[in-house]
Formats: sequence, structure tokens, C-alpha cells
Amino acid sequence: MRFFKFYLPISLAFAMAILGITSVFVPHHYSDNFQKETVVWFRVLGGVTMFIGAYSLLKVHFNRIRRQQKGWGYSALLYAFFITVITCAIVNYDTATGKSKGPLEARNMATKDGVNWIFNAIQRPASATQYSLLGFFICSAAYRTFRAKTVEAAVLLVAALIVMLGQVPLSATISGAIPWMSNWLLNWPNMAVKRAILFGICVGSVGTSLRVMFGIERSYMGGD
Amino acid sequence: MKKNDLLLIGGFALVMAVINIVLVATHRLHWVGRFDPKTLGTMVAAAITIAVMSQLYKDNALFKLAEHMLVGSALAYGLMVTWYAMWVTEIIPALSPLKTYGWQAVVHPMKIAEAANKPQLLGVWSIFLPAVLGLMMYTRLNKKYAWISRIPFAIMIGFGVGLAIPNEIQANLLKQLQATMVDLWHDPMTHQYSWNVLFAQIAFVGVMATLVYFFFSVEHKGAFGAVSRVGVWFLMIAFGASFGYTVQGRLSLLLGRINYLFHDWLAIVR
Amino acid sequence: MKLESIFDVDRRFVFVGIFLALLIPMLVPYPLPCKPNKDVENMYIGIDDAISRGKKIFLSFEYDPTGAAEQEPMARAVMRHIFSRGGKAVIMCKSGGQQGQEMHQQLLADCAQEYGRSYGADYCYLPYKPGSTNLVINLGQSLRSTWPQDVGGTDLADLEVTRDVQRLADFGYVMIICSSLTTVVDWLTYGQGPYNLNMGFGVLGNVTPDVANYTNSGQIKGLLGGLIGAAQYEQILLDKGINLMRRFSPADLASAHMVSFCSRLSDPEADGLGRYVWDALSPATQAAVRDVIKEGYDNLNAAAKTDIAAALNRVIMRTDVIPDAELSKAKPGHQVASLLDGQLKERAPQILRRLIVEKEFGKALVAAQSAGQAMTWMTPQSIAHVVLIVAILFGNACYLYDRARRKKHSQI
Amino acid sequence: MNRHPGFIAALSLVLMLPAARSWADPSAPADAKPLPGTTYDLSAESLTGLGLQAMDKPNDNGTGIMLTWPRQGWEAPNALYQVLMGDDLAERLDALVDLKVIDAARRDELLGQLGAGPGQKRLFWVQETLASERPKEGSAVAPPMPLRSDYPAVFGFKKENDGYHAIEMIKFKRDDLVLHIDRETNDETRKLVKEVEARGLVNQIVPLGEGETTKVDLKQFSDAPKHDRTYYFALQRVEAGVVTGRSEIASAVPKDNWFAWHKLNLLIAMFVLGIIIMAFAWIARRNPTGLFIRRIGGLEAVDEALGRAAEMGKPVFFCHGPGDLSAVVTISAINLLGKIAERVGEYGIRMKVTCLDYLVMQVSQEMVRDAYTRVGRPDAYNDDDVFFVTGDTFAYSAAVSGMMMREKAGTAFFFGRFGSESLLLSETGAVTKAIQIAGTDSFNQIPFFITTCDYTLIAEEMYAASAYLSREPRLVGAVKGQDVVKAIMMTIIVVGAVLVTFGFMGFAHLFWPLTN
Repeated sequence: MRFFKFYLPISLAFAMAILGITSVFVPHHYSDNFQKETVVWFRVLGGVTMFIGAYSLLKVHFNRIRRQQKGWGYSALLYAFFITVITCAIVNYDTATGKSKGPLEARNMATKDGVNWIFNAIQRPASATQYSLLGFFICSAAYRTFRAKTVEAAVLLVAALIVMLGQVPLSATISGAIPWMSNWLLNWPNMAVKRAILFGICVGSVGTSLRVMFGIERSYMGGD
Repeated sequence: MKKNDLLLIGGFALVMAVINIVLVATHRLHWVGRFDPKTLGTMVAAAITIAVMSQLYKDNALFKLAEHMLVGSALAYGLMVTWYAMWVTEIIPALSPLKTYGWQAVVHPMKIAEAANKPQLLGVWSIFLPAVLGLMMYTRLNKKYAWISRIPFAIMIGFGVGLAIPNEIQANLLKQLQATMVDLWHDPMTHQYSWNVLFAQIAFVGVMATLVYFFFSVEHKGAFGAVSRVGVWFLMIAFGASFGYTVQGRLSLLLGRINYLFHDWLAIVR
Repeated sequence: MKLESIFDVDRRFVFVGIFLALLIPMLVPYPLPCKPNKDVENMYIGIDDAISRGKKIFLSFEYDPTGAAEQEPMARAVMRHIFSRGGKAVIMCKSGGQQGQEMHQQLLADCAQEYGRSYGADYCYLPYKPGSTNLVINLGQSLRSTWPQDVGGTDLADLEVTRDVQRLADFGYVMIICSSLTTVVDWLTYGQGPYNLNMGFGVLGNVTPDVANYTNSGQIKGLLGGLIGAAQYEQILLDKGINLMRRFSPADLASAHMVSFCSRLSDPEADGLGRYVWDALSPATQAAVRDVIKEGYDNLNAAAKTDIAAALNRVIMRTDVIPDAELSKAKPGHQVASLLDGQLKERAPQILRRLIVEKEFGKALVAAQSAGQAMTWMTPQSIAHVVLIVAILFGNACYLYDRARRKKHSQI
Repeated sequence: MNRHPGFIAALSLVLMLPAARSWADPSAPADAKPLPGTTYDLSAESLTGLGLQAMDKPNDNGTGIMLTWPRQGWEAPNALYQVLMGDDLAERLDALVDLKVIDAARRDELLGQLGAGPGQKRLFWVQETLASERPKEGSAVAPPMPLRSDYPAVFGFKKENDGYHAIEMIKFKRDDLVLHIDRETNDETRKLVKEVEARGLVNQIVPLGEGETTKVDLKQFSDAPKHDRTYYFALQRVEAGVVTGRSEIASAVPKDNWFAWHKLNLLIAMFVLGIIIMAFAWIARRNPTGLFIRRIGGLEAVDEALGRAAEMGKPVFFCHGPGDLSAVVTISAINLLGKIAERVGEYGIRMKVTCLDYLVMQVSQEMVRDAYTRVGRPDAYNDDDVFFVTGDTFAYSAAVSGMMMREKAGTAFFFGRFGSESLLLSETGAVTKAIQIAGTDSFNQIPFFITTCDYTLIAEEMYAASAYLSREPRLVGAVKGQDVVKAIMMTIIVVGAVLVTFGFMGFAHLFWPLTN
């Protein structure tokens, strides 16, 4: 049993890693085909496992409804919307032909059915608004927590102020130097740091990848 | 508590209804025919926008309502997109040789795949094998058999890691080495010392100092500490620049929502 | 008492402050002049140059509703530029734009409408296709094998705009409006690199710092970074006088709109039908039309009249271009049609056609007013930025003062 | 410094005045096209020795051929090179040129010619225009044409590479003659088909479509060379519409290759890196003394943060970003989660782990369960505390920030890859006065974490974090190995930059990646 639970996964990971590395260095069309095939595999894998995540979320809310925990009404609402959208998706109504095609035929993405309406009236404004709240939060964060507590923080502050000012047309009217400085910060120091961080990230991730490959890092197995 | 929530929701719905009726009556919104899903959509979207924004005041029933609506429909939408993009357009058509050729498709998959002009090289096995792996994933849901899912995980992660090692080195190490090893005294255009050369030198120092900051096995003291401190300064400049740029972007998005409320819906802003 | 404690307010006040700082300047639109930077200028020159060489422009719209506030103005400015100069464009949609296809097509139709361009001859839209890197590689090799058909299902070989283009390298300029760094790198690696294309990008504000080293290395020829990039592009268009609609003031356009409409109503051809059309109008519009009739066309100055005449010409010219398929889409039209009695039904298409002209002209009018949307939006931006900067500076001053005092205190 | 494009172009302008005048003249066609009826004359006199060489493109999967020929000093700016290509006997290239000028108007005529054509086999041709752009008025620089130096992966970094043109034939347009014919019913056409097939003049015979009549069509296909098959090439130069040079015929066979030699430096770098990192890990396990790892601010504070949450009886939130298991930072985050969960178990507080990716969720569940078991509190584990919220980032941030507000988070950890949800989450946490520790390698999000969180692990610090927390010799050793790699890299950069500054490129070239 230990073989199946432990050695088999580790040796499979190692073998697949070797195949992955090989496919980069071997240009032969065999390795080309192998890469193409793995792309198909991983896509199919994603398609087959798509219900696991939904199951987890629905279970949490199902438990909430069953136990009538605080706020179970919202969970019921979540279910209502989930079921509505899924039903509309399964019916797969096509406004162009005026027929319901069922879930086994391709969906016309331009069709105006319940899914489309809910997407446009609820999902789209809700997620766009959630995104736009960042505008409030960023200002609030800047206003309340942006203090030159240390020299480093002061450097960050000054750079941020220059760039912020350089970002609006007003600054050019005050002085042409401000947009120039903001561009300069962007093009030189920012670029240098980018590069250094990329070096570091590369070495770090190669290190971790090697540990995974040789079975030292096994967190993907969920511990022993 | 519960009652308050219901009152809040009901009151909000009422206020929105009144505003919308006024808007339609004053021809700021156009209601066409008996039932106009598009205009209704605009109204609902405005209500949702306000409900999501209400979390800025405090966490409240309206926000929770909008949040659960969003989560429920987003989950279903995600499933739908995956279904129609993966199953309907890829997996099911790839299995179609089973219908036409029967067992032949399983026994001689490659031949059949070629004849049926399918992009999968192994024919139906290109679907069967990953599908079996995918089904193995479902053992995660059972504690006793959860170990089975290690096998597909190992295959996926192993291959990902194998591809990542050379590609990371190529893209992030060799590429950046190439970009950093530059002429530090002559401008590429004029072959003379110039301001740009000075800037390139500054950037070079920045790269080095930042790299020093990311040394973990040496204590940052003395000269080493001083260099690493310069590195921190460079880091902070970069983060500051990034912050400044993002402020602009985020405010633009906020403007977009304000425009939606006051232009598309209330029609106050022209 | 700590000075800084005045900053310890409830953050909701901060939110309200930001909201007002953005909203108030929006109510009073006052576009600030923007000085275009080099990257934006490069993009303008690149596109202009390509058009003047008779080359087509390739665009990839990869934005969806979440990022639209920043990226739609970019798309609009660039499309206006292309259409106003008589350029031809092929637009595609990839990974990030899946949920924005409706918006893209609407925008294209609006811009084409403004400058009297038509689908198929001047532009075409290639619908969403999954795949990211592979798609770029395929496009480099062959446009038609990647997208055999456009959004309407027409073969690319049968569309005038795509007839003589085979692959990415046949285009004079390639512009990508996208929101992630990975997409930029994909396009540069598999599109720009192998074929040495003129390629420009329109990216979100927060991605701009990440692409700095690519503009530095010359791989990116033209960059619109965030809304300010769009505003600067609009400024160039304005400076070059390309934005024709801008020549009319909104008031002129309104009068032109009304006058044209009134002339229709008083037209003997329209005679009895005018009543039905009139009934279909909202009371506010009716009132405005009455005003124009009362005030009269003659009160306008000569220059405005010429402009109106030109505008009217454009409207009249377009009357015949509207395909019948468009007619059925016009909503006010349905109302009118339902009002028509049997005898008049055969003439309904004409009326509907006119109604669409009105509607479209109205759209152009709205477009003209929002011509500098990004520029107009830069004013609230500027104000919010300045308020924020002042608040940060003041907060830091208080903080430093407090600290100095505390130090002094502890020394004693 | 043997490349003076400006000088060469200026000289060529002077020498080629007649030709140059034609592009300055607006009436001349912009793109020179071969004149109809031009045939490829293979008699020896017409060969001016363009020096065409064809070779299998090395390091590829057998679908590429490289063509190269020396660059002439007097190439006019509007020079155009055409490559003719055939997959059969080279002598037949002359017939090819005849075929290529067929236009739509001659289609019907063609049908008549079918019987009379020369008896050649299937052939096709390609035309590659290399300098189709007309230079701007007044510019003296010749338009760029691909040179050998554009393909360092094939020709290396030799100086003389600038003296040769080079193009890569990976995809080419192919014009096929397609005969639309009703092959089933008509006896006469059946006879014709037989004859046509025997002569092999037409590339494709397709059954008639609805309402079609028998015709010959010219269709364009794009095609890639097939491996292990011989292809023949010839080259002609056209200037201002006049053929000014022709080459001999060259042939090549595209071959499958087993090793990409241009990636040799990558392979060596990979081995060096791997050996150093793994060696240090191995040595550290054998001899776990003297391992030092510098203080990482954020991690020192983990205990303090958890302690405070325990004191106040508030829950701990652990947020994974939207990264999946293929991201290294996610793996580091899961490791950290294990270590943090141990301490959470010791303190007996409640920890909620919110996930955006269901595979991450599964791994996290096991990680937390094992950690609780290790510290003897298996009962504290509840599957519902480690859960998947949704795959949509904004729904996720809405839901999680809602939860953090409602349940008054005491401590929040944000470890993983983050997008724009970072600020939404951390600002909410700041309002609930939670102690927040963040760590990510997403460069864009670090500034927000710095401003809103109490501690932030910047990029690589995140990778070193699990080594720091666990002090496991193997991990610490690997961190040390990574430091050594960085030191080597810095040395290479400094040496390389100095050498480049003094004009020695050779050293730098050793490290250049040769492809994109």
C-alpha cells in the first residue's frame, strides 16, 4: 500500500518532470506531438473535474440551509440564482432560431436568454462595482496609512506622489519636469528592480521546482 | 435583526421602484412596449451597483444580498462556460468516432482519429485517459480513498514543474542576463557618454543592490547591509511608482461606475 | 493632543469625499488640455503612417466590462482616428474580451456611423476565440485559417477589408488593447518578434509600469497607459482637427437635429404621416421641436448654417444606405408601425427609415458631446489626485510634527 | 563595424539611379511584380550567381528550411527577392513560372491548354517578397531584409553574418490548380479526368458543387515543408519590375532533429543551477550545523499575531490568491499554511482558509488536518473551515471581505499569488484592525500590501519563508544554494558588463538565449 500511496505518485511526478524537460530540448516532431497531446489532456482533466469546486461551495451553503444557521436565507438565494442560471443554460434557448437546443449543442453566445439577462443585469454590474471600489479603498489606504514612518517609507511616499502627480494633465501645466520625472522613475529604477526581482523569482522557483521533482517537496500530496 | 434586514431590503426596493417610475415618467429612461427587459436590466443593474457600494457604509443586508446573487450566478455561469467550451465543443465531439466506428475506435484509435480528422492524436484515448485521471480526482471527496487523487496530481504537477524549470531559466534568467550585461560607458546610438548612460549605470547599481537584498544566508551588516539598504530604496521607488500608476487606473474604474449611475441610469451627467 | 488624530476620522467620510471629488467635476464637464507623451505620439504616428501608406490596421480588443472604463475610450479614440482618416481595420477578440463582445461591436458601429463607414468595406469584427499564445502564433502564419469567418459568418475572402491580407505581417500597424502583462509578452514574443511588426498596446494603468522595459527596448511602438493615455490620444486628434464632429458645438448640433426633423415634419411628402411620427416622440422632444419652429432657423449665424447644411447633407446621404435589416431593429419604429392603418402600411418603411436617420443623428450628437470622454474624465481625475496628494502631504506633516514633539517631550 | 547601411544605401542610390528613379516616380508600381510571361530561363548565361544555399533548419522538428545568399553592396532600396520552390525535379521550374502568372481571366483558357501542356508532375511554387516596403522620400537607408544575424540560433554570432541574407521557409503560400469536374456522371469528363490525372498537371480534382460548371481554379493554400522530402529552390532578384539576377538551383531536405543545440547554454545553466541547489540541500541534511538564515520581518510576527487573535478570541483568516498549484508561490503558501496551522492548533483558535482554486482547497484541507493532528488537536479540524469560495475573483473578494467584516477577523494572512483583490481584502482587514501579514510575488500588488498590512514578504522572501519557519535543514540548505547561484550570477553580470563595455561580446554571447 505504501507503494501506491507514496512511491508511485513521487515516481510519476519525477518521470513526468523528466518528460517535460526533455520536450523542451528535443525538437523532434515526436516531442512536438507529445506536447500537443498533453495540452489536450490537461484541458480534458479540467473539464472532468469542474464539478469538484462547485460541489464544495454548494455543500457549504446546503449545510447552512439545512441547519438553518444565521443568514441561511442568503444561501437559499444563492441556490435560487444558481439553479435559475443552470436551468437557462441547460434549456439553451437560441433567440436567433427561436428554439431550445438542449445542453448537448453549442450555445450561441449572443442569445438573449435568462443567462444573458442575469449576466448583464447582475453579474456584470456587481463585479464591475466590486472592482471599482478599489478606487475608494486605494484612496482611503493612501490617506490613512501612507506615512513616512521610516526612511524607506519616505522613499516610497515621494516616488508615489511624483508618479501620481505626473499622471494627470494638471502637472504638465505646472511644470514639464513632473511628467518627465515620473517617466524616469518608471523607466530606470523601476525597471532595475523588476529585473532583480525576476532573477530572484526565477532562482527561487527553480529551487522549489527541483524539490518537487525530487520528492522533497510533497505538499501537493497533502502531507503524509 | 432579521426583521431589520427585511425592512432594509423592502425599503430599498421601494425607493428604487419609485425612482425608476419617476425616471420613466420624465422620459429619462425609455420603457418600450409592455415588458422591456433591457430597461429593466438597466434598473436592476443600477440597484445592484448601489447595493454593492453600500458595503462602504457598513456590512449590511443589501450587500449580502447582492453578494450571494453574484456568487450563485457566477458559479453557475462558470460551470456553463466550461461545459459549452470544453464538453460540447471538445470532449463530446472527440468521442463521436465511438458512435460511427464502434469498438474499432477503441481498438485502433489512431487510425480512426486520422480518418475522422480529429485533432487528438490518440483518438478516443486522448479523452479516456485524462477522464480516468479526472475521475480519480473525485476520490478527494472521500477521506478513505483520497490518496488515489495523488496520482493525477503527481502527473499534472510533475509535468508542469518539468516544463517550468527550463522555461523559467530561459525567460527570466538568460533573458535578463542578456539585458543587464550592457555597455556601461557608451550610448548605443551615439557611442559617447551621455545622460542615458548615466541612467543605465544607475539601473545597473539598482539591479545589483536589489539582488543583494534578497540574500538570505548572510547577515545584512556592515558594507553588505549598506548595499542591501540601497536595494531596499530601489524597491521602494519601484513600489511607489507602481502605486501611483494604479491610483490613476482605479479611479478611472470608479469614474466608470459613477458614469453608469449618473449618465446611463439617472441621466444627470451628459 | 496629537495633531494626527484629526486624520483618525471614520473612513466613510473619506469615501464620501472621494465620491464628491469625482462626481462634481463630472457634472460640469471641463476638459483639461493634456500634453501627449512620446509613447502616445508614437502610436498616433504609427497608425497615421500606416494609413497613409494604404496599409490596414489590425486591432485586438481584449477588454471586458470590468476594465471598460479605462480601455473603451482608448478603443474609441483609435477607431475615430482610423475612420476619420479613411483607414481600414480588422478587429479581433481574444481571451480577456470574451464578455465584452457586445460592447466591442457597439463601439465599432457607433464610430463607423459617426464617419459614415460601413461594415465589411472599412472594418470587420472577428468574434471571440479561445486560446491565447496559440492564437497569436496562428495569426502570424495565416489570418484566414485562424478565423475563416467573421462575426456574421461571412468568409473573410468575401469581405472587402480582408480580401488582400493573409497574415499579421500584411498589416501596417497592430494595436492590442489588453489588461495583463502575460498577454503583452505573448504578443511581443510570438507576434512582434518574428515578423518585426509595428505594435502598440493599450493597457490598464496598473500594468503600465510593467511594460516600461519593452517600450525602452523599442519592442513596443506606441503605448496608451490607462485613461490618461486615451485622453492624450484624444488631445492629438483634437489638435490635428480630425474630430470633425467637434467643429459643431453641441448647440449647433441640437439645432441641426431639430431643424432637420422639423423640415421632415413640414415636408409635404411626409404630410399625414408626420402626425404619427410626432406622436411617437417624447413630450420633451416635442417641446424642443416647437421651440426650434418658434425661434426659427434664421437666428443662427452664417457659419453655423453652413455646418448644419453639411450635417444635413450627411444625414440625407445616409438615408439610402440603411439596410432593411436595420429597420426591424428600431424600437420607436415598432410603435409607429403599430399606429399605422392599413392604407399607410406600404409607406411605413420610408417613415421608419427616416426615424432611424433621426435616431442615428441623435447618436452622433451624443457621440460628439462625449467625444473627449477620456479628456473630460481627466478633470475629476486631476482633482481627486490633487486632493489625495494634499491629504497625504498634510497627514505626513502632522505625523512628523507629532513625532518631533514626542521626541522633545521624552527628552525633557 | 563592417556594417554601414547608410553608406551602402547611399552608394547604391548613386549607382542605381535609373532604378531609384522609378520608385521616386509616382507612376511606377509600388510593389514590383514579375511581368506576365516571364519564364525562368535556366540557360547558363542567365545565372548571375546569387549564391543561393539551402539547408535543413537545424534544431527543429523537420518542417523548416533555411535559405541564405550573400548580400550585394549595391542592392537598391526597392530590391525584391523572389524564391521559387518546387518539390520535384528542378528542371521543371521553368514551367512553374508560367503557371504563376495565370490570373482569373485566363481560367477558361487554361482548360483548353490542359491537354497540350508539358507532361510534368505535381509542382508548386512560392513567391516570397522580401523588401516590399517603399522607403520614405529622402531616406537613404535601405529597407531591412532578414540577415543571417537575425537567426543566431542557426548561424551563431559571427561577424560576417551581416553579409548574408537569410530566410526561413516554415510556411509558404502554395497555388494549386483545382479542376472542378463532375467525375461521376459524364463519360467525357471521366475521360478528361483520367488524362489529367495521368499527366499530373492539376493538383486537385474536386467534384462539382451545386450550380457549378467544369472549370479550372487557382486556389491558395498555405503549407509547411514535410520532413524527409527534397525541396528545390531558385531565387531571382527583381528591381523596379526588372529581373536583375538569378541563381542556380539549390536543394535541401528538412530533417527531424533530436537535440536543440541552440539551447545548449540553457541546458548547462539548468544543470549547474540544479546541481548547486540540490548539493547544498544534501550537504545541509548530512551536516545540519552552521545554517544561518537572516531574519525575515513578517515571519517573526506570526506568533505575535496569532497570540493576539487568541487573546481576543477572534478568528484567523488565511487567504490564498487566485494562483493555482502550478504557481510556485502557491506551493510556498501551502507550506506556510501547514506551519501556521500547527501554531493555530496549539493556541486553539479558529482558522478559516478561503480558496479560489478547488485543487488548492483540497491540498490545503489535508495540510491543515495533518497540522492539527501533529499538534494533537485532530478534533479542532472542520472541513467547512477550509473551503472553496468561488472561482470568480471579485465574487471571492466580496464574499471574503464580507466574512472578515462579519466575523471580525483578528489576524489575516494573505499568502499566494494575488491580483487586484489584494487591496479589497487587506483594506477590509485594516478596518477590522486585524494584524495582517502578506506575502506574494505578484509585483503589482506588493505596494498595496506594504501600505495596508503590518508586514509584507516581498517576492523571494516568500519562497524562503517556509525554510525560515520550519528550519528544516534541507530547505535551509536549498535557500543557501540559491544564494550561491545568485552570487555566481552577479559575478557573471559584472564581468560581462565590463567586457561588453570594453568591446568584447564573446563572453556575453555565451549567456544569450538564442530564441524567443
